[in-house]
Amino acid sequence: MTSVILQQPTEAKAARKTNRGFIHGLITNKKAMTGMAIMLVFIVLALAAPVLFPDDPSRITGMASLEPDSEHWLGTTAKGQDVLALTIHGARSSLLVGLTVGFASTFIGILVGLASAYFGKFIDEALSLLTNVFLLLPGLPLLVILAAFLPPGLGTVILVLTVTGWAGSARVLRAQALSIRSKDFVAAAVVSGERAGRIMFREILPNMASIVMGTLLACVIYGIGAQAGLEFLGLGDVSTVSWGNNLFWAGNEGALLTGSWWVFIPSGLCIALVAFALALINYAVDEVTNPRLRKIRKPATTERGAAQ
Amino acid sequence: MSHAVHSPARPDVSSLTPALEVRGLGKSFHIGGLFSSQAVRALHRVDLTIGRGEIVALVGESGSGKSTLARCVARLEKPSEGAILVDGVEVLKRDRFQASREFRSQLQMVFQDPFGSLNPAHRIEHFLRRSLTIHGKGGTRQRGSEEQTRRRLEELMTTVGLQADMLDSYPHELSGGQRQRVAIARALAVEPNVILADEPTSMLDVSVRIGVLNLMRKLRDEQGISMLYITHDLASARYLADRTAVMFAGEIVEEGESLDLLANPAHPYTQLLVSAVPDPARAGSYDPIHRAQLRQAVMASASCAFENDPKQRCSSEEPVRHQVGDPLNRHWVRCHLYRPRAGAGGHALATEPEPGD
Amino acid sequence: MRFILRRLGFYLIAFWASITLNFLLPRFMPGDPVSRMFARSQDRMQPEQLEALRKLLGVDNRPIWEQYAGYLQNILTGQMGVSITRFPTPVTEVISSQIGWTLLLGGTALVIAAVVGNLLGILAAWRRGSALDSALPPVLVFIGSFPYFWLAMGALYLFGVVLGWFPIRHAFTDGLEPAFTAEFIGDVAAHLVLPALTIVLVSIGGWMLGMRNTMIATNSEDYITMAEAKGLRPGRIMLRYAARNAMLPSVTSFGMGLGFVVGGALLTEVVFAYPGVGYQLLNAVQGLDYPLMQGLFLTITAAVLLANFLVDILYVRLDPRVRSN
Amino acid sequence: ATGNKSGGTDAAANASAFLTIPREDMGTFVQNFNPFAPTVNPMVQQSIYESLLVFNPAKGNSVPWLATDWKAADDGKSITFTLRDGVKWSDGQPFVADDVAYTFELQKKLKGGYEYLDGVTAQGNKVTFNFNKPWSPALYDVGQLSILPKHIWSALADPEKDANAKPVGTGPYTEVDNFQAQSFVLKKNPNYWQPDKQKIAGIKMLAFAGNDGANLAAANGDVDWAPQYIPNIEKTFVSKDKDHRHYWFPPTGAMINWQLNTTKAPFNDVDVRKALSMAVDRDQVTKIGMSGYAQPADCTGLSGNYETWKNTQVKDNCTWTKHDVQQANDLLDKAGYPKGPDGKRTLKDGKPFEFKISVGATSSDWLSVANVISQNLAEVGVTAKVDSPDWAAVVAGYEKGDFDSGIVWSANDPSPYKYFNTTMGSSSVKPVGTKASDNYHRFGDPKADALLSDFAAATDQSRQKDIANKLQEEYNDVAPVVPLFSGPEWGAYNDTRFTGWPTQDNPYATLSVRAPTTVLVLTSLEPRK
Amino acid sequence: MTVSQTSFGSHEPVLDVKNLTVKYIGDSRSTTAVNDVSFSIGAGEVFGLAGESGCGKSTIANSIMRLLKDPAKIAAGSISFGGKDVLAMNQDELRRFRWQDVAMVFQSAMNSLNPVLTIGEQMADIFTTHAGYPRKEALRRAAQLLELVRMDPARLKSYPHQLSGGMRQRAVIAMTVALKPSLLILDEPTTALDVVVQQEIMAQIKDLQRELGFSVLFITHDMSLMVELSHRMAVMYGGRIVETAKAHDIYTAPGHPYTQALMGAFPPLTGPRIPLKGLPDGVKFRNIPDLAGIAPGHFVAPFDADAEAAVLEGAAQ
Ligand SMILES: Nc1ncnc2c1ncn2[C@@H]1O[C@H](COP(=O)(O)OP(=O)(O)OP(=O)(O)O)[C@@H](O)[C@H]1O
Ligand SMILES: Nc1ncnc2c1ncn2[C@@H]1O[C@H](COP(=O)(O)OP(=O)(O)OP(=O)(O)O)[C@@H](O)[C@H]1O
Ligand SMILES: [Mg+2]
Ligand SMILES: [Mg+2]
Ligand code: NI
Repeated sequence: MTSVILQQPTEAKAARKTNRGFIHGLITNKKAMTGMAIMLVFIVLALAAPVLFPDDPSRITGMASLEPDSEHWLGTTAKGQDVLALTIHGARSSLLVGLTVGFASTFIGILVGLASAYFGKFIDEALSLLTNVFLLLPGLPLLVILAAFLPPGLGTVILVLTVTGWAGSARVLRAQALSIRSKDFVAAAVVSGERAGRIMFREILPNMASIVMGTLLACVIYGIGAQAGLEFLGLGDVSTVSWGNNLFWAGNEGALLTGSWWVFIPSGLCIALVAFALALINYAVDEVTNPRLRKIRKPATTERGAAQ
Repeated sequence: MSHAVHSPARPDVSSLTPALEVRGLGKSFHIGGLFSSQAVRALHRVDLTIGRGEIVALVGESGSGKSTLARCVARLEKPSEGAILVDGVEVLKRDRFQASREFRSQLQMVFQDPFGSLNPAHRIEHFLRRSLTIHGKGGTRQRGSEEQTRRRLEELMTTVGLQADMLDSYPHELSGGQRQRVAIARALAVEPNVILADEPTSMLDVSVRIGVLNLMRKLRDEQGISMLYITHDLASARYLADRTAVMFAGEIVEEGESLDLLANPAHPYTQLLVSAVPDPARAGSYDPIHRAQLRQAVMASASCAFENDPKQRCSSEEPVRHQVGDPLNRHWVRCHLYRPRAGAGGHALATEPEPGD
Repeated sequence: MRFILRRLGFYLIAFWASITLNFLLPRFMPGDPVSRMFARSQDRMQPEQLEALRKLLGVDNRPIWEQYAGYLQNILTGQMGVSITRFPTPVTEVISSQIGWTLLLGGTALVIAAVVGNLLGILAAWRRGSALDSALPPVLVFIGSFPYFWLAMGALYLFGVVLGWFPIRHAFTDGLEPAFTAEFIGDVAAHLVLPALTIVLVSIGGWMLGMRNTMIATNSEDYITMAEAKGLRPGRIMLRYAARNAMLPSVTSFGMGLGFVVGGALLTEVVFAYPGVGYQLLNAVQGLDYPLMQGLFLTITAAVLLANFLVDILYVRLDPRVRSN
Repeated sequence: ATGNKSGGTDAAANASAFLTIPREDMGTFVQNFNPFAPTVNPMVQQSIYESLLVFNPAKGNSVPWLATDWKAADDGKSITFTLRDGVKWSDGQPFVADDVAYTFELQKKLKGGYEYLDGVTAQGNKVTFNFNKPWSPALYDVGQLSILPKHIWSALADPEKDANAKPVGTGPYTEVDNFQAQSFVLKKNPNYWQPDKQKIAGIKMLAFAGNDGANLAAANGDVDWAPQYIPNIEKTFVSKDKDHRHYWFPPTGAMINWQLNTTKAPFNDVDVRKALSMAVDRDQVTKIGMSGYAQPADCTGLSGNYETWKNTQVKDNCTWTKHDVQQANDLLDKAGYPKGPDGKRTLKDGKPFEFKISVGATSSDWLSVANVISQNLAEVGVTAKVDSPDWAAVVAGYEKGDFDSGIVWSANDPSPYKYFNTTMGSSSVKPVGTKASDNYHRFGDPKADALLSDFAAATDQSRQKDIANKLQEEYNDVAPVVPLFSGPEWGAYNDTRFTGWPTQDNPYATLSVRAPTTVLVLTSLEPRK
Repeated sequence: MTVSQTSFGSHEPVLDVKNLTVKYIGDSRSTTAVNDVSFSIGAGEVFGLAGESGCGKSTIANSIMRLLKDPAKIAAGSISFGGKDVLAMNQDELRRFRWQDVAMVFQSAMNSLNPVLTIGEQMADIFTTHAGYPRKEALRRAAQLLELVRMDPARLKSYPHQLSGGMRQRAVIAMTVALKPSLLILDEPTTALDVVVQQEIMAQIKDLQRELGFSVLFITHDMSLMVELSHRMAVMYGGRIVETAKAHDIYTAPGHPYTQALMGAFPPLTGPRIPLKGLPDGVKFRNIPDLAGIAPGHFVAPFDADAEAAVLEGAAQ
């Protein structure tokens, strides 16, 4: 009994952090701050793109393959498009797709995970089977098929990535929801006469905040990366400006063969930076909610228990 | 200065419908998934009656099915067979698929773990207010009665001995005892007839346990609420409950007036249980030989204490009840010859379970 | 055993669901393989011949449920038909001619990433706060954040073209006869370095961090403290007590990964011109080559299920707890 | 795959070296040399099997190959080929007239087509093709089909399903060697009929899953012949070894048209088609979209493949294929598509002048073309949105006829008959909703119909030319499609190891590796000494 | 200050803890879990440590084994075992010290067995590490140990989850006596167990102790159990010891209000029902002073009797 008591307060604390301590923990976490700073820069640039570069970034001009100079800070592509404009405008679609995919697949994951865990029995079996089948389906061909089947456009890319992406998050969220489902407070809510929907969303969900956050971040990373991959293969919507498409065109125009590194580097680096930033935040969330993962200080004195 | 606890004059129980009656309740758990038909029998033909304003204790070893009984009655699990009567109404027939709000307002449950039964994400006020709102109590159904609701909330807090300003706290800011009081207040908010309390103090620090027990007694005395008090601590059962039932491997093996039952345990298992309670007052420590005998008696009783009593019938096939002592004590014990079917609970006694496959 | 049987039941259902999806998906795609071929050939084919070609290729015009029945029957009898884009080569032959390279590349990369990643994770967790623990994860995460093809192309140009350290294409030098000779194996290994290395680079961070985090959680388990209290040697505690338990989630991921190896590494194959089924699958999809697509899907699904099943069995060996429930 | 960068100085090494050619759209090879396969392995029709004659579009001449001579009957209803003596199959069997007759029988049986062909008769070393109507375009149709050995194929139960792993042909390099998924080698045919022209040791094909890999191999000097699209070829390929690396992109490919669905308004209006055509800056299209490798179209609609057929009169007085924003605007204004205050035009029914240009997503070059067109059209107040789903979806739209407009290839025969027939012949028009396999824009013109049937009946080359001139005039008048540019026949080579490549100065063939002319190159190359 | 205490068994204390202070250093604030605690245990003595949950009992046990992990830090005090300074031991000495000299049953003994290794392997580990036995011999020894706690030696092949809670507990107890240590630390060895099993386990420990003669540091908050078992005991509150005496003395005459509350929290099994009062919610003792003797061998931290009583009354209403 006592052992349980010992653990309980930390758990209660962790849950409380969903309200205040969690945010505070993130703010004081170096990783989280670095990640959020990078993200903020990208979001601001994406929002400001139409102001910074009011012209259509894919507008074809005569000045092909210029090296970076004072007029074109990142040079131009073989078609004479300004690379900086393409990169900054690209952030819009890449972030949009990433965030939408992230939110959509996390949302489906929450629905499936909660329903699975709350109702149990047949519904759980059925939903788990569905989840597992989607996990088993080879993702890329599904992406390719759906991308071919649906009319091109950001909507399709988002739909495709959501369809292939939700299952992973559903599995994670179900496991967590299941462990919360077995907690007494859920039974207590049932006994007090709460209805299913309310229990799922008001009682169980708030206690999954950190894992939902983690899943969301992972899904966003997946969304951005998968979109870039699809587009690089020419399976995305080629007519939008996005980082993946920038790289597709760069490859198409032989940017590496001609040594036009300035066409190839920026979009790739942006994807990496965004993914890195999100990963940092994700790890920070892990650390904040799981104090064991927190960075440990160097031992200060010799008298320390059981040093290895 | 010490005085015997005064039991309030109770109305003649037999003349009124009991607050809660359980008849022949059985529950098997199917274990394994879609492709398995294995079952564990957790409850078998359990009969239990709780009168109005009565506290009945349910004691028994770990895994004997006490919680399962409570959860079935609270309709958190679906019983495999039997009937549950609340206020004389068969609830399993009335609400076939789901417990109705009406049922919920008649019967409430307090859980073992005060740390787990309060959602850490909400303030104390939330729990009480929800209970009021769902059941339309405390003026929540009237318009503009926020004042009234507020008063009811404060009143509830006072009833369980908490300060009203704690309504704004989060559960983690409260001590275990305080939390358990909140859990009780939450049940009270519904104004139920029956409260099921599943080991409500086992997770609490020894020093605060007694306070919660006292609170439960006070509620019974003042509000006439019936209670099922589940524990495996015989001493506290004796302290709190009017009657005590002993559960063994999913069946009730002995039942009677608490003081009488503990003073004259009839079933070998009850005897074993009583002998195992640490008691500093006990002269001399425990005697292994005596224990071994007791255990033997529980595991394979070959004879029944009432075998030679012509007034009592013995059977090894069906559970027969033997009357023990004064009929006023309503103390009975199941025939020792009868053996619960294998596959039921009974972890602790079976110290050498079959090796897992 | 009951556990295994139950899993088997699940696998059968999952398998059926997957193959049914595999059947339906290609049929939802617009157009038919012949029009597609025609579009690709850009009028090098005579339009009058399209009908004959449709017949020749066996483009099925039966009602969908009849096709489905035939499909199920074919799967049960192991007939996968003839590839359309590679007509008249049977699907089995198309797949078998390339699956070896796919398995070699994917398997090598997966094993290296998982083994090295997990070892690093174990060490990092065991030496919390050491240089390894604090410096390596961010670096690996950063590398892992790059889009794979970008990293691969970068590596190809830098190490293959500019520095010339590694071959820049194919699984072995063109013209060599495959044989079990040191020369050939060495040649294959040299060709494997860049493709495998890039896959390892982007995936190793995940393995390491996953292992590190579970290991840290495991380290605070009571049985680790108990092992310490027993005065066991640190190395033994680390490997036999902590790592052995922390490994379990990794085993599951490994199983999943192993199954998906069969799907091929499309981007790697494209960048390094490495033979394999990944590009074949893309081609099949784009050429609406249902038989090949279905064959590949079937192979992948079967492999994933098989790998998972093996992992389940292994899991039973590794974690005695799952045996009883 | 270590490169042979340093190779080329050693004559002996060159003599034993294989001519290395990349194949950029096959990630892997399977051992399938069946010429009936829709996607055959490379070189099957170029170096293993040969045809009766080879048409060289670079010069516009026909080279006698397995036939030494041919003659059309006066009524135009038959052609007789005289076969070359002394030709042997690679297994040593003699090549006979029966082989030719059998090939056509098999071809008709398996693949259909040749509706005009009544029968093939073999007599001695003569083969006669009989038609059911006068049909002059047949010459190249039958003349360029790969001939198969009867003694091998007639023994097969299911000829179309045979992998033909050990092909027997009359070509110069027929012996498959060291077959791997990633590469294979074709070695000399021991029984070739021109042994003096088999100067190279063999051909090695490399598989690549995309242009990038093939381009890298070319840039790295690992291949001798690079037939794929290479971006910025001067810089990425030639500049690395100016003395040895060359390219030649003759405009002998098919005409690439912008097809406007003439069943829909406003594309049924010839003025609109011409105005839109004038709005397109073809220089920009070819320079940016096609990396400057293609040649802008003129108003004859004929690509560089038909240089000798072109009506100079028409060609020199083109109006609607010249970039002229002013005139395009005027024409649209006049035709009744006024510009609104926002600079955008409206249709006659008041809707905005908006439509889609469909291009398959994988054709990145055409996508760029469509983007340039869309940009150009914006200048005349027309909104064109580039729509790039998968090719299957695009083609499905073309076939059914519910598309707006698209960038489409066209027929590329030695004779212009097919091109004109599929752009404006009524016989090729299918109603909307019925599957069309050409003439997607669904345009038929009675005047053209009459000219076309005359052309088919004309056996005499100069008569054909006259009719072709008239067809071009008609084309110039009705503008059935908007011709954009002649598809280039890419080709680049590296002559460190082999010499004798076709060039602009010596256009005995094009640099294509998939055309009938490829065999001409294979029999002309020789190792550098 | 040091309180000189008479040990029960011999005069030579096996374990001597002096002025031990342990802190948990948190991100923002640190808690002192153990504050200036001193006690000693004689050879063959059973010393009980009682107190509410979270008062620092386990922390003391872990300090003795030097098992404290980050963020715990021993801020002051000394621990000497058989004359050796435990806090000064290096890694090798420590490894030998652990289990050979002091063995411990953890609070969560149920979880202190590695779930994926058999009981046999985990027991044999002790012998192969400390005694250098080959595996076979080690397993034979392990079988003997199981017999000692009356378990079937065939159980060596079982995994922990295949055993009931009581059996797991017994297996752990068997492990602790493997190397015949001179001190056994039992940290709430029977919580989460059924009373019946609890009783059996405790009896077993007593048997073993009688047989092997080790000293015991027995930690629990179940006063009845403690009084039944130990010779001498200490009651802790908030990191401090508030009372220490012979077990029977504390049972009959608890000195500190907290001890009184603890004693009052157990309803008796016999006699009439008497209303009991535990420690009311919200009562906290702060700034507990050092112990002072009230009788021979009976030390109590001084407290303001009137004020405490008032607080108790007030909180109880
Ligand atoms: N969900 C379930 N699935 C399968 N078996 C179960 C389930 N819940 C309980 N059981 C089994 O039913 C029996 C009774 O369990 P129950 O929890 O009612 O015991 P208990 O008397 O409350 O024990 P404790 O005192 O430990 O709380 C046990 O054998 C248990 O293993
Ligand atoms: N890792 C930790 N970090 C911070 N504080 C801790 C940690 N472990 C324990 N504490 C604190 O130290 C104090 C003493 O803990 P300890 O585990 O020694 O108590 P205990 O007396 O054994 O309690 P119980 O009876 O519940 O086992 C508690 O207040 C606890 O909150
Ligand atoms: Mg219970
Ligand atoms: Mg403790
Ligand atoms: Ni009887």
